[in-house]
Amino acid sequence: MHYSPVPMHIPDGFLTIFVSVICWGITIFTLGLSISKTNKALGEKQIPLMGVMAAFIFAAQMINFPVAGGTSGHLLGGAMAAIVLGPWAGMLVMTAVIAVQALLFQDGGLVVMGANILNMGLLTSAVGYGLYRSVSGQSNNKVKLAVAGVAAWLSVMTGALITSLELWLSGISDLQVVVPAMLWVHAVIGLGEALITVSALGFIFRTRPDLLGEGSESAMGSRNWAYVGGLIALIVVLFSPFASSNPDGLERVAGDLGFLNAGQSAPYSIIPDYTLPFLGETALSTIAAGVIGVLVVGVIAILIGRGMKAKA
Amino acid sequence: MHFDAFDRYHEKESFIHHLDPRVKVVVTIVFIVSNALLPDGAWMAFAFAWLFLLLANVFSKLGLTYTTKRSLIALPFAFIAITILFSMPGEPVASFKLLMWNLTITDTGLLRFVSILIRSWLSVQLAILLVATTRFPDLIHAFEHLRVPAILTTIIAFLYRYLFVLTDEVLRLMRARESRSAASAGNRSGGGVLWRAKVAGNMAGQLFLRSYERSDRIYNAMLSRGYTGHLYTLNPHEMQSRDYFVTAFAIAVIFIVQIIGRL
Amino acid sequence: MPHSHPHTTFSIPKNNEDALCVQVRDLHFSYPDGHMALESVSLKLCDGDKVALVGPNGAGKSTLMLHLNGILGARGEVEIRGQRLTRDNLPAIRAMVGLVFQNPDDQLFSPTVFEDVAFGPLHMGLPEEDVRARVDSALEAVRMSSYKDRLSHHLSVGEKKRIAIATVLSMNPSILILDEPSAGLDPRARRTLINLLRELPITMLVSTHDMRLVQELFPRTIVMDEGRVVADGLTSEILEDEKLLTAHGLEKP
Amino acid sequence: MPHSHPHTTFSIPKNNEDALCVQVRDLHFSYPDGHMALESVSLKLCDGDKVALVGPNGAGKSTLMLHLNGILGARGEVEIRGQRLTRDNLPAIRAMVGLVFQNPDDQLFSPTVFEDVAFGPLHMGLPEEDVRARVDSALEAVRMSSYKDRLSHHLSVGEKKRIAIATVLSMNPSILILDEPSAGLDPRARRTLINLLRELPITMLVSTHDMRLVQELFPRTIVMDEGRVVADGLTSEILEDEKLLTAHGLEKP
Ligand SMILES: Nc1ncnc2c1ncn2[C@@H]1O[C@H](COP(=O)(O)OP(=O)(O)OP(=O)(O)O)[C@@H](O)[C@H]1O
Ligand SMILES: Nc1ncnc2c1ncn2[C@@H]1O[C@H](COP(=O)(O)OP(=O)(O)OP(=O)(O)O)[C@@H](O)[C@H]1O
Ligand SMILES: [Mg+2]
Ligand SMILES: [Mg+2]
Repeated sequence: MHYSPVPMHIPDGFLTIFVSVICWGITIFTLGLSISKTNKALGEKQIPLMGVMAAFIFAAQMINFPVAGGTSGHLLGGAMAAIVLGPWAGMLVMTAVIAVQALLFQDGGLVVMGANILNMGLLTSAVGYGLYRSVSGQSNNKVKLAVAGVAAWLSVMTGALITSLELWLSGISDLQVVVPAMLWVHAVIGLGEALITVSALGFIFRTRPDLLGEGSESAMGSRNWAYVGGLIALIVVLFSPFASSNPDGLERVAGDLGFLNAGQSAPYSIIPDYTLPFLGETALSTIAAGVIGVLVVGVIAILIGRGMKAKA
Repeated sequence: MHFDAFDRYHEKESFIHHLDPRVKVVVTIVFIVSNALLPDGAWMAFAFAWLFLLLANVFSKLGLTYTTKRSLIALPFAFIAITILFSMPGEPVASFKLLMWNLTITDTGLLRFVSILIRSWLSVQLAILLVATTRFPDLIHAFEHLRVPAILTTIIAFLYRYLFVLTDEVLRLMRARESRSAASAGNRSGGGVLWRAKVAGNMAGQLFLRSYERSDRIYNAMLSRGYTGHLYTLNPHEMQSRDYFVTAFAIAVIFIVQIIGRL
Repeated sequence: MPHSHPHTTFSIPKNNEDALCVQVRDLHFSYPDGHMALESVSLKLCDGDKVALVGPNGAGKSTLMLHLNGILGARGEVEIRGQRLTRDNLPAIRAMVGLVFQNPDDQLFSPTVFEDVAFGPLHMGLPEEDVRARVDSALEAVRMSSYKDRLSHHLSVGEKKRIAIATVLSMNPSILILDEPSAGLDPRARRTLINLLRELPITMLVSTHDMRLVQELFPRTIVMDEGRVVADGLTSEILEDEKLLTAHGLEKP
Repeated sequence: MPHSHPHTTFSIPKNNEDALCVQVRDLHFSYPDGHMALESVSLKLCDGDKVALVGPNGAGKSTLMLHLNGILGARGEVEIRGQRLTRDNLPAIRAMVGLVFQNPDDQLFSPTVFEDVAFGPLHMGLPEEDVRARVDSALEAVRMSSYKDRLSHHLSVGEKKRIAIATVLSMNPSILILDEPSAGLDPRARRTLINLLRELPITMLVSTHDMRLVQELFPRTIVMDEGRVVADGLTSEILEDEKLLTAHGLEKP
């Protein structure tokens, strides 16, 4: 038995410095927040807890189950880490896991680690936790588990989508190829993720429900997280079909914004002489459509959540 | 049972092994950044970067092919970039028919694809050399010195320590499952996919609980040795003049590589 | 028992030599890291035999046991009931050879006792009523019937140990292989386990460091050290051979 | 030794009664889930005493040990060297009472042996050279000096056990408390450990299921069951009292 790499870990050399630096920026900012939040929430116990949990996620990624034809499903763990530990601690734990995978096994690069942490640690935690906590008022564990499954699946899809966007911005691959390819592959990987996450949480519900209860460490500030996670997930849901069916529009937006230039040619012209982006007609209309869609589905989700709470 | 397969450190008495870990980390990162900055088709610069790598290999006494052999790990990812062979506008180099598609490889596409592979291949090799010549705890110390937040470095130190304990546990769990994965004559064995997934999830849940409870015991062990929320460590490393010299030399070389790449 | 390597031999109890259960011939095994864990191990177990496997830490006891139901190796040197172990008959062999690991926590991965004991039969594709019947009789055999719906996580070590044995009994194995069954048990739980093992009417190979258990329960003992079988014979004779015992880090009970 | 609860009493070896080391008076403790783990436990350890703590699984041995350096409870019924355990003197008490946990993997949480053994002294705020000196002498005491730079996960169980003891010795404790030190060791490693414990010139309270260890090493034995001390006296006398032993799930060695 050996450690087997996962397709989402981007190696060094595949992203431009520009994209790497942007990702590092977002990652460092978010990790800074995580550190101050977990300091407050967990106190002196945080070190051994998060350290062992990181080792747990690492080890749990090795657990697989045979699917068919020699393939097998297994866990990535972002959603699970956030659901059992809370979003901030989940992010730190996933960061440690990704860092060790890169440092020890070269699974994922060092300079692109910021991107890998963003894709597989931060976003998966936010989406997984946010969606799961949107039903925190629920008393019915079946509903919670079902939502956890959807959350786990969407967390993987989110990571895959952002990964493909980064690759595209770096000029590694065409949008109309990389987005559908990554999303299809991860739609299947996400199913394994969802199944294992649901069953593992079910196990915890039955043996130590206190760890997942309202008073647990993981239940901190759930309301806002529900919005954040829900929003990201909705963007993914709406964006993926749009991106894969209408890549030209997106390519154009990015071209107008100057990303593509920065990505594909001279790395030293990071600040190109672009004016403030003037949105073309098609781009403008698709973005508007996207925003309206997000809002509509968001409102529906909030209403459903309210209804469930009222019942419970 | 003992599972050491995760250790990447290669015990040797060499110049590189004895360098301060900070030096190795910084040089590795600068090298990888430099690779990413090299323009497509900067063959001379790639060649010089490779020479630099060979030099590092020689001074680590691991053998010239040590990193080459292990560098294939990033190759599968190259699949993702394969479409740029055909999609970049440029002079056609070769074209062939695959199933129903007519594919044409362009010169710019080829140039870009090969450049990406080389960058990645060079970068991953120095990273491999880094962990082969630096014990992981020293690597963690290096990151502490380089001002990575202590909470992250300690989580990583714990992760490294318990990686072995927990993967051993997983290995035993999976063996136990395997040893009971039996068939009886006349029945279709194996169960459904959903059931198998559920068993895997149960194993993950089981492992979670045990890890959680273990963290409690570790916390107790830390408390009983005076832990109050602050971690103190002794600093085992001190930069020597040799370390400064090597850093300066390496960065100068990498800088020259950049200039060659832009001539 | 013919061995190509020099080792102390004793007279071996010969009960029904023909109904041979397990036959291991000249088994070699190295771990991926190059460590040679088994060197030319040969042994024979007959139906109804209860055999102890002793030796210092790292002798290769667990490694040998992992070979007997094909978790490791499976290169054809192991024969169970006349069938050579190959990739194809692995699942069938696993139904015959029940392996109980040292740590019951490894064996119990489901939330409830029932689900754990049912894993083997379910994987064998048995129909539901058969599965239930098997679980019931396995739990009956270890006298834990009332624990069916309990959460494994909350059981004591001794209880877990017995459930772990039940998870294997439910597959109706013809050979039971136990790795250090008494480790970590308090005297009471240990006593219960000894009685249980004495009662089970099944071929048994048990590795242990507990020499008193060996003396009490097993007519025959195999001593391993450094990947080799160094002695194989009547327990009473082996336990008297102080030179042999001290040479292999063992102690008289 | 005055006890408010009826239990078998034996004559206790009285070595320097005044240099009292540990005094526990009428200690009660329930876990958050309501489980009563300790009920009116009282005991006394004197300087130089080597005492065994035995009893069936769940008797409360580990719980009691966690009280002795204030990890649990700390409600003032525990007195170490005349100091009552309070929140304020906790760090001082923890430097005096060295607790070695059952599983060395829980105790050794740092990547390298050096870092682990240095953890205690560092957290006591000692200057660097003192820390290094302490680490050296602690490793010397368990005869593992050459292991300083080794990685903990590369050690065998027996080696880990000895390092775990060193992590506590480096704090120069006046009492050493060991929870099941011999569990899981093979006879050779167990023998090494016994010799080590015999040599260490320090007050010791050791919980164990290994009655032969008790007989060999400890002049005095305390028996616990269901959260109470049910006997406390000369080992030789306790081990002869078969009724007491069987009543509490123990066995004569
Ligand atoms: N996964 C592994 N990789 C490499 N070496 C291993 C592995 N598992 C065991 N070994 C080595 O193989 C040898 C035999 O190990 P094994 O576990 O079979 O011994 P054992 O007799 O069961 O010992 P114990 O009494 O401690 O259980 C030992 O030297 C051990 O270190
Ligand atoms: N964290 C906990 N929460 C609730 N109950 C606990 C906890 N830890 C232990 N107990 C219970 O308290 C009782 C005493 O446990 P303790 O671990 O002290 O026993 P012990 O004598 O050390 O047993 P062993 O010989 O198995 O180590 C047991 O019934 C146990 O189930
Ligand atoms: Mg073994
Ligand atoms: Mg205990």
